[in-house]
Amino acid sequence: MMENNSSTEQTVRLLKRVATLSGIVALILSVMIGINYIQIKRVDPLNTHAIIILQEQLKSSPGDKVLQQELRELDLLARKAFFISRWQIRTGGYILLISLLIVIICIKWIEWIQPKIPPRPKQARDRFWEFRQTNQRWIIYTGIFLVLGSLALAFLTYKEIGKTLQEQTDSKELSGRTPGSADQKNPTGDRLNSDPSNSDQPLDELNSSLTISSDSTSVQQPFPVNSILQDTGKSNAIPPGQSYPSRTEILSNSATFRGPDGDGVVSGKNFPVNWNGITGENILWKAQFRLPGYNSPIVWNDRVFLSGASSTKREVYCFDATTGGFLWLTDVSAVPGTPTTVPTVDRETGMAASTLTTDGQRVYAIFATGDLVALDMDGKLVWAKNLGLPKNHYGHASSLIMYRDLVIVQWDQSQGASVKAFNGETGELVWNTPRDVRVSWSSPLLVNTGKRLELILVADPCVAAYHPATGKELWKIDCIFGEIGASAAYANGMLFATNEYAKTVAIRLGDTPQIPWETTDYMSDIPSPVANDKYLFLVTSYGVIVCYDAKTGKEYWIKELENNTYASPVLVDDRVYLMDKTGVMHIFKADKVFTSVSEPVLGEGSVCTPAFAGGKIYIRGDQNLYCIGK
Amino acid sequence: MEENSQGKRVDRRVFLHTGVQLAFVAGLGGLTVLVARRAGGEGYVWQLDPAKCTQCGRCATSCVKTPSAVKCVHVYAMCGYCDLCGGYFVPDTKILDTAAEHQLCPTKAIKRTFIEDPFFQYTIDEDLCIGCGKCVKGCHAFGNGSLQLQVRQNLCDNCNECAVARNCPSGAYTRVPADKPYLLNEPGTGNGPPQKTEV
Amino acid sequence: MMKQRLLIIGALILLLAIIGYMVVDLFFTGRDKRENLYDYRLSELRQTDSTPVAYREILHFTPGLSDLHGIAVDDSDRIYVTGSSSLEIYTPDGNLMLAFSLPDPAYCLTVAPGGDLLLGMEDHLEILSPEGELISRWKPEGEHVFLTSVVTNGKDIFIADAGEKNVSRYNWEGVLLNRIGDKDSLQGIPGWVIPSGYFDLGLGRDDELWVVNPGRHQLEAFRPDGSLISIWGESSMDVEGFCGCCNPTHFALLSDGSFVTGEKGIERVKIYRPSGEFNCLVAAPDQFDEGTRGLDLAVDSKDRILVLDPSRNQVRIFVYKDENDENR
Amino acid sequence: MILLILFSWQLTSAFAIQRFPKPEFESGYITPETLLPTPRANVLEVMDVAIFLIAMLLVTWAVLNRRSRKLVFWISIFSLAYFGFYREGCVCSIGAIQNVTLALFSGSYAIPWTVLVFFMAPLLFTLAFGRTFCAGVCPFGALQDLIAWFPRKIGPKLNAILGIIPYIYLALAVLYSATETDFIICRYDPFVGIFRINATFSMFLFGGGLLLSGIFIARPYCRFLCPYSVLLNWISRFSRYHLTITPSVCVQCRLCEDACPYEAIEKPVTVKNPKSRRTIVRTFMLIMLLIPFFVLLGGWTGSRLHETLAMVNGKVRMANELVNPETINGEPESIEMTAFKASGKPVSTLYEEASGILHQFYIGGWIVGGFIGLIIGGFLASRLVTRYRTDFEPNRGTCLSCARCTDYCPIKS
Repeated sequence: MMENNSSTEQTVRLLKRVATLSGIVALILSVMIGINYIQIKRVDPLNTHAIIILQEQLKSSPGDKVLQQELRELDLLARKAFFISRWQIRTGGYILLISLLIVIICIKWIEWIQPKIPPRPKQARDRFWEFRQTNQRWIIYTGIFLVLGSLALAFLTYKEIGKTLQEQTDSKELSGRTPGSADQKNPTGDRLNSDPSNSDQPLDELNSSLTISSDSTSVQQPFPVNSILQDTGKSNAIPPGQSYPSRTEILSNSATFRGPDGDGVVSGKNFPVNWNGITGENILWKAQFRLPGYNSPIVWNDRVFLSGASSTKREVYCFDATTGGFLWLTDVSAVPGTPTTVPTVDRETGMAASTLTTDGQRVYAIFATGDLVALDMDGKLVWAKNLGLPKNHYGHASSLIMYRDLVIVQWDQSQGASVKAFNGETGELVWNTPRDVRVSWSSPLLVNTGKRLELILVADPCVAAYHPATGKELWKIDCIFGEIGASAAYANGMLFATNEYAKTVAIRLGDTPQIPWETTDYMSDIPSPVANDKYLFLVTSYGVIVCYDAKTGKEYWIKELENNTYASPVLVDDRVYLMDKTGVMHIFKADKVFTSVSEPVLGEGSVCTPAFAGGKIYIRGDQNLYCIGK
Repeated sequence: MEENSQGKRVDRRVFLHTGVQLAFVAGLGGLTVLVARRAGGEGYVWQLDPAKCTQCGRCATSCVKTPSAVKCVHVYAMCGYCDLCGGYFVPDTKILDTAAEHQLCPTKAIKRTFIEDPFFQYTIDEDLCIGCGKCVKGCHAFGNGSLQLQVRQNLCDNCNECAVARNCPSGAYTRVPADKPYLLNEPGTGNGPPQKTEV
Repeated sequence: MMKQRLLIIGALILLLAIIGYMVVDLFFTGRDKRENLYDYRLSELRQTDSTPVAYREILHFTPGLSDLHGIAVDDSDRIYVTGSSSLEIYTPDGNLMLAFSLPDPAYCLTVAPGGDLLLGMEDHLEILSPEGELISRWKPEGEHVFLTSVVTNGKDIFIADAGEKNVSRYNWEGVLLNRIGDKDSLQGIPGWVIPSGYFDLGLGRDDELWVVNPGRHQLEAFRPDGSLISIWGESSMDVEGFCGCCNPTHFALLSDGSFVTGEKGIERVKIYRPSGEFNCLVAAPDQFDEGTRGLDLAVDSKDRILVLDPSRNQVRIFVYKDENDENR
Repeated sequence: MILLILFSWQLTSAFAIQRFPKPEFESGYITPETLLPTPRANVLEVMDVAIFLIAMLLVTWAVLNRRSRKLVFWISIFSLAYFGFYREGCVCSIGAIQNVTLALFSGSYAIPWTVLVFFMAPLLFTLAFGRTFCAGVCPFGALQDLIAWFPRKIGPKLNAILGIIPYIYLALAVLYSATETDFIICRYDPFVGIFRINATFSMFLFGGGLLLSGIFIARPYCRFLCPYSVLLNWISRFSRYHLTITPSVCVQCRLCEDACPYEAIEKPVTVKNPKSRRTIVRTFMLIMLLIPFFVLLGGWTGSRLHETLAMVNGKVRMANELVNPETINGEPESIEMTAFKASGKPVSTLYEEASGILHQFYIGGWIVGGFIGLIIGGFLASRLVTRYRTDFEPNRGTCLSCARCTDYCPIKS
């Protein structure tokens, strides 16, 4: 009996040892397999760097026998390595399984020959109801926790994608119904007689009406005047591909008032800091245009666009960005529905205060008459429409901005204000969101909060954000009032709005935007502020520059200029460019202390915000358009 | 009295029990009938439609099997037997030989054999093929599309939900009836002008 | 006891970690961010930045047809396009003049010097008057006839048949006069290698017949009697040669005897000098959608190059760049 | 023996007719045929079903009639070998939930009848005999049972809380298969990788981790994850002939008290509730009133969450990426997006499909949320109902009929 017992014990000890040993083997194996797995994932033998380099070398020196030999050997090696490591994983897996099986068998065996004696029952201490009570409490806590947790989750993650999608579907259907392009879907016999040069049917009426006006204003200058009926056959057909430009394209150009996003921040580098319009230093070219306007130039690749207007005529100009050569001029005076009475506008606003915008395929312009036009890159009219005479006592001044293929119009009037988006290709109204605001002269900007894109508009009484694709209002804060001319500034999650006699206010964006600080020390009625991560630069129309701490609103410095400033400051490469009314550009560091970099002169007055693109600065002076570069 | 009520309670419990049991039987039976009306005897297997395939390479990495059960299948009847084969050679090959540096396949699973001027036969060694679809892309772009990815049904475990199907970006995977387990593009449906198929 | 506790807690944490992994993987991991390990970067091949594109697109228009198959130009530069089951005629500016439906899709067409239309409809040829009335129709011999190209000099009709893999000369009555280009090692004729449904013909300045041998990536010239004049062309992915397994798919001849060629695989339209030497690009791969095939070509009297783009469903017209710059 | 039966290969020639004839080879070369090996033969599936049913019968007999843990153990080893390692875990009653749901909701999917049997048979068996399927037929259970070396108790609180997870898992699995989105049970199947000795790394890691925790917490998948266990649990409560610990009369020896590694033995409750009957009734009424509140709250939460839930669906995710491009924030274009663009499918179709799916998820969100609310409410209520019992009894819902307790019971007949 004793002996039997001890032999059982010996067997058990042996089994335990075997089990431990196999367990260790299994552990080591699984670690090894894991490492092998990661290695295969990390360094794919079939895509080895060395082989790729050799292949490149061989490409540049074809027929190199040594290189070929080397490559072939390495390739063979790599493939061998690939199949071997695969074999290793597989075999390793089997061995792992076998060793685990041994562990299991050993343990079961031990159980079999040395059955566990059921534990001696402890004295029952029947506290069932106490246990139950605590149990209940725990269950309730868990329930509450689960409910709260899921509620929080529900609120945090709700995005209303469904609605957006539905809207998208609806708007897609709409645009699908109208003949979007000039493609001849159902050619019929009667097209035989139609004008050969004109393939854009919807524009037929427009063309005839426009001809009259271009006749009456016959060509005075050696400019190639596009009066739509001329020269259409030669239009440079842009192959339809992407319907809107990429982010890099947008950033490398300047398609909007105050930089790519309309926030006064420009991303390029190496812009000149010295020039002289009188001596011609660093002035690459200088060009004239016919009609006045206070809009800023926009730049797309090799083209610069401007508009100008008199009380009766409205024109869009295009210049060659490299030479300054005049490329075309299009008279867009005769838009159907344009008011016969001239709107009364303030002298300092004019008829063409709104800056143009472009998506690289078409350029869009809006005038104080409420005429919205789209021209292709060769100046040919694509579509035009009148939005109604703006109820605006100084004249419409909000600039246009593009979101993808949508032209967005801030249409703030004294009655029936709204924000609208038109399809750039067809001119069709894609969305229209009414706004409960008074008339304003500020311009929209697009900000990327990191989570989404928001279209920001400022007008008495609120700063409001919209979903740019659908026009849905995202949030609004009533925090500003008066006749607002300055657009907002944005940097690093902070939005800044200002108006004279109201206040300067900072808004921290988020799911519920908040106002961390506001001030009434300095405010602006015309120039828009500009901000970076740390500072807010505010310029008043009477020529004071103030630098605030963007986070706290602490005032760092004040600089008083001698002249008035109407143009908005632009932040470029850690420098702020600010044009005063006399044409002196004040360039200073975007820093905690005021450090002037330089003060180049243009030689004529300017009230327009300069455009920055491709290392060159484009300035619209009172008479001339300047291109400044090294 | 006490005993009686106890007995009644037990009776009630038994009655309830049986009732619920019957309800379960009815429910399960109903479900079976509902589902069985649509039941098909044959069963399904997973297959990808080469017409939708974009050769993203995930068949090689997503399949639960290593190497993947998806292989390149050569439809010889479609093949042009080209000398300059887009599925065999790397794009910038000048010399058309079987040297390692000229082969597109990462595992060299395609064998090239000379038939007669100017024709070559290409054979897939399915033991080496990892289903990456590189040759398929080449053949599709430059050739007739005779190289196509297919789930090899003898290798496929026929998972209830195919892991490659879940990862397929172009939705090319579907359940197909087990008696028609392949979805190869037939000759004439690949490249070339659209045409009627002879039946 | 403590150890036991730890074990349970450890096991529990492991369990919760696994459940957490499931939740995160299901809801909070977006798409698979791994790039394609085995990517065959065709897009890199499509970049031909070093070679200048000597032509520019001046116009494109969309015919009212789907499945575009063929394009041709007549003496007065009218443009003929065939598609699904009709034929449309356009002015040189792309305005529709005439459209009529066809009983079958025409995969190839040509306009005879007199204005008659020759349409290759899969297995038979139809000759139509300029007004679209059927003059005659006949069927070449063979079981697998698939006509891919037809040309005529007014006297003979040459037909390329990708199904039967032959080129034949017929008279206007549909009588087979002779075969051209069948393998003949004595004459040095290599024979046709037609891996897919592309097989194009063209007539040169001296009425010699040019035929693409797509499997061999070359163009071959024959006299009407079938004797070989010359061969040129080489296979290469580079811009100088023809890529893929069956290229060029289509070609046309310019007035100076240069060749305009269209390729699939790497979509491009190029010009070769009459000697077969590469000259320039008309359209680079990036001007086409990836996967475009069947770029049929035509050249009008002003040497404008008309490209049929079935992927975009367009007729695209290219002119030499200098010409346009002068106008500016 | 059975393992030796291999796939039958049937090699068929692919195509007889071709549009463009082959090159005419002068050398007499004959074009090889494309070989298309067929899938596993149908007859073998019938065999699977037969073996499945036999195993069920056997294990039921072993549990209820023989009351032998040893027998159950050997049957489970067989099941592990056959259904696990040979059939690679894909004769799966757990996963069949999804096939049944898909067959109910999808017009195009016809469920193979074998799958229907695999789904229904265990449920019917459970209704009659309790969860004998879990004891010895399910390969997942068998595998975990085998490595439950040092089972420790985690206490009734944790047991109850973790016990909610399978309900959520089941609800989501049904939701995702009903919307034809995904088969999440298969996606997070922990053990097929081990059965196949061939799977993706994360699958291995997942299964390995579960097994590792399974050494100390017996059968973690069965108790805290398995969605099928929810159905079995419900049905088993009303089973006709359930396993009892003792075959005749309990002698109150208390030997079985710690026998169950799954904490499924209910201890005797002899002491009366110290609270007054009125308090108990009042609390009970309160809870009963709370249940509808829980259902509504859960449903509402679920409906709010429906977009997050729907993001698992590829189409919805793609549509979201297109509508809200800022969500991908400058990352390079995904392979999905490239494939979508290459497909030439119009965006509007995608949007329509996606918004349809979203609507399904909205309804599904209400149902799933309401269900989970009901479960939580039900848990709270069930805590208040106490059956007085004098003997040790298996909890019919959670008892896996593994017959361990009968081994400990000194009374054998």
